[in-house]
Amino acid sequence: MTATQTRPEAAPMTTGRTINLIQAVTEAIAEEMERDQRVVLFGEDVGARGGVFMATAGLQERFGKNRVFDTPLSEASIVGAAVGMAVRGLRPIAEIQFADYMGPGFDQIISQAAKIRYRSGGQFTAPMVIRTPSGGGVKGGHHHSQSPESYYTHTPGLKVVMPSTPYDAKGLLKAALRGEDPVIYFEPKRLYRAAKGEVPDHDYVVKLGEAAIRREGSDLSLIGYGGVMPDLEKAAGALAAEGVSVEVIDLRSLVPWDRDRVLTSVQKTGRAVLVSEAPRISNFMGEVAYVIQEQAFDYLTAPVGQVAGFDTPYPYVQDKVYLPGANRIVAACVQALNY
Amino acid sequence: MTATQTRPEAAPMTTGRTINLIQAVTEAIAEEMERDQRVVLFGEDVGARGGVFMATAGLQERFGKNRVFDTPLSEASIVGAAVGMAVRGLRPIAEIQFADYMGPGFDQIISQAAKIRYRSGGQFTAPMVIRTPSGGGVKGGHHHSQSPESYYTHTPGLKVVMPSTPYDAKGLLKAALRGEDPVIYFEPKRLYRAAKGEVPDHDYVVKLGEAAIRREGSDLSLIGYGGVMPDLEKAAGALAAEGVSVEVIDLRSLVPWDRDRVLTSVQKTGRAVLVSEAPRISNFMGEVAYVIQEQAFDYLTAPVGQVAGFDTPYPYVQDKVYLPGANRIVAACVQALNY
Amino acid sequence: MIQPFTPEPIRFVAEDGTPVQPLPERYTPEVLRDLHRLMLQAREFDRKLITLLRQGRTTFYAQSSGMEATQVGLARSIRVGHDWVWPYYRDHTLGLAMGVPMAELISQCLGTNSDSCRGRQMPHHFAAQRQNFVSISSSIASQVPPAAGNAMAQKYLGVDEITVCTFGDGATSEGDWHAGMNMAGAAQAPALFVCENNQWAISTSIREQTASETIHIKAKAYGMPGYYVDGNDIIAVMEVCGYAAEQVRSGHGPALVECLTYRVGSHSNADADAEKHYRTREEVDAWLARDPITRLENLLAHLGHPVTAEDRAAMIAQTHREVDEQVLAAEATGQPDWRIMFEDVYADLPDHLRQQEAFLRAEQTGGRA
Amino acid sequence: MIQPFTPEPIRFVAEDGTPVQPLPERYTPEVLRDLHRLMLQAREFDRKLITLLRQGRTTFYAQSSGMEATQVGLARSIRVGHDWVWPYYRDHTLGLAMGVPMAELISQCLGTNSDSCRGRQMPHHFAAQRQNFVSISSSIASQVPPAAGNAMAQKYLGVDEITVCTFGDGATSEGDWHAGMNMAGAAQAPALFVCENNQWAISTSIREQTASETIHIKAKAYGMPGYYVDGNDIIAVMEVCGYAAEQVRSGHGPALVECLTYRVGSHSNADADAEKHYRTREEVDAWLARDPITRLENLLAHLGHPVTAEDRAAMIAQTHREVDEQVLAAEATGQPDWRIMFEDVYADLPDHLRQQEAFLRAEQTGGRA
Ligand SMILES: Cc1ncc(C[n+]2csc(CCOP(=O)(O)OP(=O)(O)O)c2C)c(N)n1
Ligand SMILES: Cc1ncc(C[n+]2csc(CCOP(=O)(O)OP(=O)(O)O)c2C)c(N)n1
Ligand SMILES: [Mg+2]
Ligand SMILES: [Mg+2]
Repeated sequence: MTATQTRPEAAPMTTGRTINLIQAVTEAIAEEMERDQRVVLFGEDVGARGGVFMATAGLQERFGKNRVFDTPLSEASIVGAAVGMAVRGLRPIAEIQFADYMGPGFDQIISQAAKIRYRSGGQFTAPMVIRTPSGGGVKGGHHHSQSPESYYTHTPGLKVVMPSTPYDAKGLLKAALRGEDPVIYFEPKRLYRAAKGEVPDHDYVVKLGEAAIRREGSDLSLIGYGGVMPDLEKAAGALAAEGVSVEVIDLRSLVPWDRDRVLTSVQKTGRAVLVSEAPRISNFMGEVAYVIQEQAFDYLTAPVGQVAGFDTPYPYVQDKVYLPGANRIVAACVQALNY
Repeated sequence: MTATQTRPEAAPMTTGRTINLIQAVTEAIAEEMERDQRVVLFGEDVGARGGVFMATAGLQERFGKNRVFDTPLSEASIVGAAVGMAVRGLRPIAEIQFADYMGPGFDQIISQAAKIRYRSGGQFTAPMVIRTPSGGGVKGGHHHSQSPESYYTHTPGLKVVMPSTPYDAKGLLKAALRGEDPVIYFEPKRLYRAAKGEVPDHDYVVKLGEAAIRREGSDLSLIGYGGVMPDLEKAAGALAAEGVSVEVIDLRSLVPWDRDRVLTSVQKTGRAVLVSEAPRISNFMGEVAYVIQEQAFDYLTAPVGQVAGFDTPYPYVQDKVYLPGANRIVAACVQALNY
Repeated sequence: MIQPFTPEPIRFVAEDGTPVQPLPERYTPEVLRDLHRLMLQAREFDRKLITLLRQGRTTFYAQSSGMEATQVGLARSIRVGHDWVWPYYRDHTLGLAMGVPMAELISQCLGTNSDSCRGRQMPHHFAAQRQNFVSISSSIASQVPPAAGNAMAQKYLGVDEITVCTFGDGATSEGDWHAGMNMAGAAQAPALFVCENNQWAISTSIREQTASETIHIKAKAYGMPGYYVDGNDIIAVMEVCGYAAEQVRSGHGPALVECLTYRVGSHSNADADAEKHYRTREEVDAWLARDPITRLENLLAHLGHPVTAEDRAAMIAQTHREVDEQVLAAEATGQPDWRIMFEDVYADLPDHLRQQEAFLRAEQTGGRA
Repeated sequence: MIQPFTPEPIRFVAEDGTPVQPLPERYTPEVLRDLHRLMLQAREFDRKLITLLRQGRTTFYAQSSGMEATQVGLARSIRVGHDWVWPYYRDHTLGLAMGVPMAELISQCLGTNSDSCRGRQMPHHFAAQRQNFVSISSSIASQVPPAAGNAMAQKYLGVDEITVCTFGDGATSEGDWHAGMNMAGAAQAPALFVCENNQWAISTSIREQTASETIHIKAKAYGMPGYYVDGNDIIAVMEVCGYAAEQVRSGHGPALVECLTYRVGSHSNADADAEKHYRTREEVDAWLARDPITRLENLLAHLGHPVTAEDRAAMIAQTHREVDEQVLAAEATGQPDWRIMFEDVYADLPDHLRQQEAFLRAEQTGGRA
């Protein structure tokens, strides 16, 4: 199997429409609510207000207050209520207003959502989705910019995804809602309106655990997910102009993640640069780097490179400096290429 | 500087006594409370009961109820109170009964303790220590066995340590209490009584950020911290019997960690195996592996190996199977040696 | 109609067994004998399991001795298999009285192959699908927000079930307790919250736990009624929990019941010797003298239906026999092997777990270097 | 003596400015004029900062318009620089009235080099060491447990300070709120908790937030007095907060004050257009008609010391001038550069941050490949 064979963008989209990432989220929710009465949506200000980013605009009007509703200001009760609803047979979508505010719901996520299937021998399960905007680039300071996904990838029992295109946003959310496990669905907020793309009119899902090759190449594998993806593509473009052929991979799904596709790519290119915006120590890319060097050691012509967030709280004024940008990515690629 | 020059065990200990790890913790607390009136100690059942592991036995009697006291059953209030006390000038030691129960205090740790210095430009700071027993091997199931340290190493603003010997337990706790930053101090509970060793009678500290070479060797660097250390030493012993010379490194301090000593060792041996008991994905050892392959790529004769916990919740019946043990570590070393 | 927020715990039967208010008709001698049998069974279950623990055949046990009236009385207010229950780790007597088979409870405590939870949790963390007795987490109060959600789902589905959620006095200090209570109140969800106030959280007394006079008063913060009941008076527990459950069931929103009782034994085996450090023998003795089983026996005697020494001995022997049989049966199924570690983490087995499983298989079956 | 748990908010001055109970002597015309000046200054500060926001010179702003009586009144119950304050993000008026220099507030909003927080937090998250006005976190209610700890430290140290902690109505639903309140109660720590109940948490009304009748009633859960005050009546706020603070200071344990007020503006700039989706214009207009500044002006008029149009205009012009000057002064200091990212993460600069700093220095100064 070559990488492109399962490339979702290759799916026929005769009647595609161009939408942005936040519209993709709204559409996915609406369509799933339409097809499954068990789907309910709640969180802080998701009702009349339509969410602080308007991801749920119009849904309360359309589906009624008993399916789309505001909650008290407590992430523990939002996540916990979702667990209880899921156990009792619903398919809840719980919105956490910002990923930075998952903290108060942390124990519900790690002790209840992640473990109830395991600890009960499958007698009770929590199929549910926690949606939350994450990542930087919006001048929000450290409580509206963080990328906490690594905490959740380190928590067995949870699945973790982060789309970077409208197509994936819609398809992954639908797949998550139709699955049987708790899924943390991170929405890269700086791409809400910036990421535009086609989605088919027909129903489709993007299976969890499959990466997408955004650009094929032979000299270096450039791997990322979420908000940094446009910068990866920009960097690859710049390098292409210099005659360097970069393969760009969007992981899309972190747990489970697509080891096969990543390893196949690195075995081909011999070089890998991993990009994320979370702080470096104990971040998810550490696992990807580890597996690459473990499984493709003999193919590597340079150390696996990383561009990540700094190990500091996310700053306010230096919002843009903190983030990996195309230039920093290019520099990391050049370093790997010149090794 | 060679590794052994700063080896703390090399310090003269003319009047050393042999104690176990939990006694080392108790002694460190008592001595620091003696020398500094600002030190107070609290948590669930630390007072009359002396803590569920008896780490604080006798301290309330000795220092009075206003310096050693039980709190309501709420980790958020325990951590939060410590932050407030620290801001107001005390040096609180907050005990969380099990590391598995840090969850309810998570937001206090990441939003308050970790960030108050940064966000206030140093106007307000939280020098404090959170002590908590962690790790498996006590047939405690997944709420008395977990190793959540990676979450905290991924949180800038926190320092994170985990001793494996009485000497380090005492010295690190004292250093943490005399420092100006919030420190998460993990106590490997299965070593509480199992780890015995000498401590000097005089006052000393173990500086945060320095690893200890437990055994010198030339064929492979075996690196761990906390509860797994006796297994590393056992594995090294077994390999020595086969003529393999293993260098055993105890990180002791995770943030900051001792890159220099680790890299020096790997540059010498060309092989590294990292051992921890936390789930694999996004664990702290991913960062160590990443740095080794990044900084010592040309020295490596085999991929960096890892023995870690499985990416499952911590089981009950399979308590011992879940943990890395000496055999599994030996196997990983053999794999690296035979690469 | 039963009043919330009474200054004193509601009581039907005095400690000497005389009714302090007329007993409703449903408490026939047969019903009372049956309650007595369940309470005695629970007490002996504790005794037997502590023996097992001493023998090293299990590793953890949290007795409910002294709290039987609360748990059995509550069980009788639940429509088993219809209502849903989010219990806490001290609720095996609640489970027994709800009809969770003793075999299930014992299998879980022993972590054998007969354990429907598959030996994954430490002893005393039960789950019983048939009875909608939801899997217990050690993390104190973490069941409260899910219980609120469970009740919200019931309201959404328009079913006439309710959700019962139990917890200790210590649990009420946790943030999650508050979050769940407030959510249930705001959603007017059909949830019955029951505090088994045994006055201690390990070594922390209720006085150190909170400055509020009582637990039930905290219901005011959530706009729900708070009932205060003598948790050692099984008639009172049944009357108050039954009434509150009916109110909840009929759409009046959630309610909180505080059952005032006492843990006469140790917190858990881990605590067995420590007790003397934090509470006096006199305090324990005073509560032993208010034993709920004795009280019911006194009532039965007062009503002319005494429990004879022989009845008692026979019931005890019967429980011992049953426990012994179930222990042997459970142990005979053996302990699950390493394979169970990778099941039920997810509904499927993702690649990384498949690889880890293969690794462990090789190791455990000797297929490694 | 002021009573807790009153069914209606305590009030001293009716909306038309007539006292409904005798005003204590300390409210001389000078004192009232000074309060009026502070409230008007705060109102104009809001206006000016919103203009700055529209000009793109800052990125976030959360007005306290309509809530000035609550914040200024509370400020007057605090011994500035002696007591400690754990505020929330809507408390700039509290800060101003406590004497935090306008230059500080503006510098923080602009993230300039003159910002003592060093441009690290989003606008409106102040900290002022001199005033013991502790750094604000966005994470709602996360200040409550630390405030309890701050007060516990004060008790431990035996000082006569108190700790004041503020929060919105929405904050009371968070688990951490409960955890902190309960801890303060159990420790009998000298903490004064003040809820600025403006009846909305973004688009969520107090009715959706909790089923409890009021916020102050929640104090019952913590064994502390709960006072209910008209938050648009600055005399009432000062009397009740002053009394409660004195009680706290004299060792009676913590207290909760609920100031009933209203947010007449948008939640923040992010919310400016959204308001119409969740609340009616009539509701806002009704509260605009109960404006706290107008009420104080009516009182002054009633007392024979009216604020003239010229006075008013002069005060407004003065505030505008001051803001303009401070904005220019702050902007003139420039924005901090990348170096500030690595400072104050820890007291020292650990190796890994030193390396990251070196990396960034090379990048930012062009020293890279
Ligand atoms: C979140 C959390 N913190 C701490 C513990 C440790 N712990 C186990 S039981 C217990 C006391 C519980 O007291 P209570 O709620 O009154 O229940 P009881 O045991 O008295 O029935 C504590 C502190 C835990 N299990 N979970
Ligand atoms: C833990 C957390 N969850 C969510 C938010 C997002 N948020 C910011 S303000 C706000 C509403 C707060 O309402 P309230 O406490 O009443 O204060 P007000 O803004 O009305 O003064 C919310 C939900 C947050 N800042 N922190
Ligand atoms: Mg208890
Ligand atoms: Mg509000």
